[in-house]
Amino acid sequence: MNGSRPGGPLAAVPAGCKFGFLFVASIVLYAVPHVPAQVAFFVLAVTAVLLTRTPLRRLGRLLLGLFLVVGIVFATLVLTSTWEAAAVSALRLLSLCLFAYAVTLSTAFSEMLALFETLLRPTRHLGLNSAQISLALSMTIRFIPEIRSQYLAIREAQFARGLHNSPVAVLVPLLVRTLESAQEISSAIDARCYDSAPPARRPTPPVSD
Amino acid sequence: MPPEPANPGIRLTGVTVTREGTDVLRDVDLTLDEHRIAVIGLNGSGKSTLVRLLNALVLPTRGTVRVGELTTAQDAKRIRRQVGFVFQNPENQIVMPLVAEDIAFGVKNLGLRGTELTDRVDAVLDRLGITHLRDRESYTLSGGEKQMVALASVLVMEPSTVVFDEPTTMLDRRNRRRLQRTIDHLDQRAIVVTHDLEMISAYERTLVVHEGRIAFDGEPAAALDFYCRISDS
Amino acid sequence: MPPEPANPGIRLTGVTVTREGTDVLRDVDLTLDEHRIAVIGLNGSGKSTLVRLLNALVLPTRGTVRVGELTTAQDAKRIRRQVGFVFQNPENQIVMPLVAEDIAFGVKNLGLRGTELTDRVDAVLDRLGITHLRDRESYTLSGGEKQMVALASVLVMEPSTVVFDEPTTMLDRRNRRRLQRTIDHLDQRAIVVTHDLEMISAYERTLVVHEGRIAFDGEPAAALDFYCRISDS
Amino acid sequence: MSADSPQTTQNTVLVAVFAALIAALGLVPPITIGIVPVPITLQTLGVMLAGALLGPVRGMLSVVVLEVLVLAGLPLLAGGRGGFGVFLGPTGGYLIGWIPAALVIGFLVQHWALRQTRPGTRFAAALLSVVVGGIGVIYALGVPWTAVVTGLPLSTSLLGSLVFIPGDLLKAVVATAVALNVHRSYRRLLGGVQTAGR
Ligand SMILES: Nc1ncnc2c1ncn2[C@@H]1O[C@H](COP(=O)(O)OP(=O)(O)OP(=O)(O)O)[C@@H](O)[C@H]1O
Ligand SMILES: Nc1ncnc2c1ncn2[C@@H]1O[C@H](COP(=O)(O)OP(=O)(O)OP(=O)(O)O)[C@@H](O)[C@H]1O
Ligand SMILES: O=C(O)CCCC[C@@H]1SC[C@@H]2NC(=O)N[C@@H]21
Ligand SMILES: [Mg+2]
Ligand SMILES: [Mg+2]
Repeated sequence: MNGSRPGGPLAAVPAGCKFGFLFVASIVLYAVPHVPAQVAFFVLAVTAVLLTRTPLRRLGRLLLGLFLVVGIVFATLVLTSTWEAAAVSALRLLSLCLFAYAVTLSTAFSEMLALFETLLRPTRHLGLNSAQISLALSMTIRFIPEIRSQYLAIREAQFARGLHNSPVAVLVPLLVRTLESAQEISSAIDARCYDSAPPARRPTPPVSD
Repeated sequence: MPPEPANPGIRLTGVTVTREGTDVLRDVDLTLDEHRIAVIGLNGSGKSTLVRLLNALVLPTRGTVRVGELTTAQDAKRIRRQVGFVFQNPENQIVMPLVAEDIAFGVKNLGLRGTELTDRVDAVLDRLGITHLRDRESYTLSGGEKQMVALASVLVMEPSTVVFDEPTTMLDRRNRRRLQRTIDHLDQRAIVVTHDLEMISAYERTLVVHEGRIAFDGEPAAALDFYCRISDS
Repeated sequence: MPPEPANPGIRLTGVTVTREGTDVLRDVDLTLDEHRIAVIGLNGSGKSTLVRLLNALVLPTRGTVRVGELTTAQDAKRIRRQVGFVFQNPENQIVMPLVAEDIAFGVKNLGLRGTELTDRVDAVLDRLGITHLRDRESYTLSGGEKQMVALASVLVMEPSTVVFDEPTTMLDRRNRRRLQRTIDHLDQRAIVVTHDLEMISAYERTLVVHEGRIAFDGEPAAALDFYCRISDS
Repeated sequence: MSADSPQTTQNTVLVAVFAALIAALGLVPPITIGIVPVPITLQTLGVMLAGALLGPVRGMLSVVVLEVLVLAGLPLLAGGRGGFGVFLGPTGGYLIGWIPAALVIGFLVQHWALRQTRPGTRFAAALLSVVVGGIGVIYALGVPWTAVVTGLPLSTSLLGSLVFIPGDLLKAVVATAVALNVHRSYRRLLGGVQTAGR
């Protein structure tokens, strides 16, 4: 789903450390509003992205939108305030996003999920359960194409009935079908011995011997 | 504009449909003007693609599909009034919460209103013998009932040809036969895609689609023979 | 706890299931311990409800369902290990993005990990002859392939009984026969709900469900006779 | 209620399926116009629907699930974007705003709008709920964040967000109509809620 497997030296760094770095970097970048420092950070960020060994064409596609956004910000700020402020803002935004891309590109999706599961573990005290969360995450990926194809089937059926582009008429059957399959899917999951409440946490049933 | 003939034939000339680099359907030449036509073939052979061409749900990559004087590439909207389509899963086709609303839905798009509209809805319900479903909520219907409502919502548009893409898969024997009888009594031309080989034994013409081509075109009995050979190989 | 017998029978005693005020299933008494059992009946007669009782997807409103020494109301989880369930629409049964992940899902729920887990997944893929699908994304599978993956995901749990709720509706003749052969070769007890009357001719026992009751219980040929009478009336 | 685990499995599935729906709405390409670098996207429609159909908790969780996947790098936002960078970029505040938005919409729809018995009033109440959550809450987080991240003045960011208003109002109307229709044919969803005609 994430395209190719991440490579390069950054892939070996644990995901937790990378996210920690990102957090610190985001604070530091705001703390230092000087152009030279921002340029230095920017160079570092570019290096980090290049270290992920992402093919340049893919990188170009990913970053095109970012450059556009930064361009708009820079232009607006040059017109409304000083040249320096514009440069600092644009560089800061660029570095921050580039660092974030470097993290994303150098971390496998499964590693990322494992990290989130660890981070979410304390939430079980709030009544959430990490097995359930990771099931929801995987299932979401599984059902995106399903919803898309269901949407196409419904829209086709409506074209055939002479209806063109009415969002309500497409969304209502799409949602009803989605809700109905949700019911069937949860039966199927239960049938495969899925235990949504792990024994340790389940309220003890009234024991009738 | 000259009036269109009562039931214009459908003609495919040199039709190829390409999807993601491969030909899903290749060089199909066909004239369909029989009253009852069946289409059979293995999963993925191209049956649905073939029948979707007939009312412009799929446009040919090469070649043309003509219904009477119209071509699907140019006159999609008018062709869809003439060629109705009943899908495998009636749930996709049902749009409104109440049966009567749902059946009226397509006719409204043709501009009908008031009593003219309700008369037309009532007439089609009566004709299919499902007047009792008129005020039911569409999503609470059983599979067989949904299939009948889906058919009503197509017939109410008074098409001259009705295409069915595997209409009986969800149905039990009783509903299957009921639908079959309903199709047999239609005045319109019917083109039926099905895996239900019993259903089509009385049809005038049967096409077997195999790997994107019309591999057989003729009598049902011979077509079945041919199909069994393919599916056992 | 004493070890459970290799293939414990299933016993329903005085089972009634009520939904929204009406009895969907009424006073059912049954003992199921044949190797091959078919369930037929009209749409809405209660077939799915009946078989869903067997692995605690539906709990009886009155009466009990026992699998060996266990009752569904108390031991749902342990019963589900013994009674696997293949759903009509494989799309709703496949929950993980990759085929191998999906098949591993149930085994993980049993607590297996590591090589033990992957070995079991590989073994079942091999047994059903679908090793080539191992690393496919599940949404790219064809209907027949999805049905085989759904079956694999159930067999990998090594149940002693497998229930099939209309497993062939989406399939063409070739895939239908392939699935049928696969079911015929299962070591496990199979309980099959189907509208496909050809499929069950060799079964030991056939139940006909009608209006919430077991209206017939016996030989397939006689059951078919009975079913045809109901559906023609 | 029997063993309560079927119920929770079903909730997990509903959360996942709506997260998938929001993601699927991202397959429609976004449009960027105006003076702030934030695109017009159809995904907010999904956020509104999640809240209005699933209620506050499940609705909010489905947005959370989607955003965790985005955070993990999957390209599930409109235009195929994803990764940590998006949250730090100019649209981050809007994204975070989606979470309480679904919560607020769900709460208002479940406990207020669906209790109205007259269809007209119910529609108006539901629409207002969706507007409060889907526009008010989202903008309250999104507008200041854009200003902070880009260094643009707050007034520019606020002015820029005006271009979303027509689209967002339209989405709110669609979401309301769809949600009420679905609740009409599918009463089980927000269990225990009184709708008229029953
Ligand atoms: N939009 C599409 N993109 C890619 N491939 C497609 C598309 N539509 C159809 N195909 C492929 O074209 C082939 C024919 O599809 P079609 O749906 O016409 O088959 P069918 O004969 O109707 O099968 P079934 O019996 O399963 O309904 C299949 O291999 C299918 O995967
Ligand atoms: N949760 C439910 N709420 C209300 N009615 C229900 C529910 N589940 C089943 N029913 C009703 O119970 C009856 C039996 O349903 P069931 O699904 O068991 O039938 P079936 O024999 O499997 O039919 P089919 O051949 O269409 O699959 C139907 O009339 C159905 O409408
Ligand atoms: O895709 C993203 O990065 C998030 C985009 C956020 C867009 C905001 S949400 C409210 C407002 N309405 C829109 O259509 N777009 C903005
Ligand atoms: Mg087809
Ligand atoms: Mg059933």
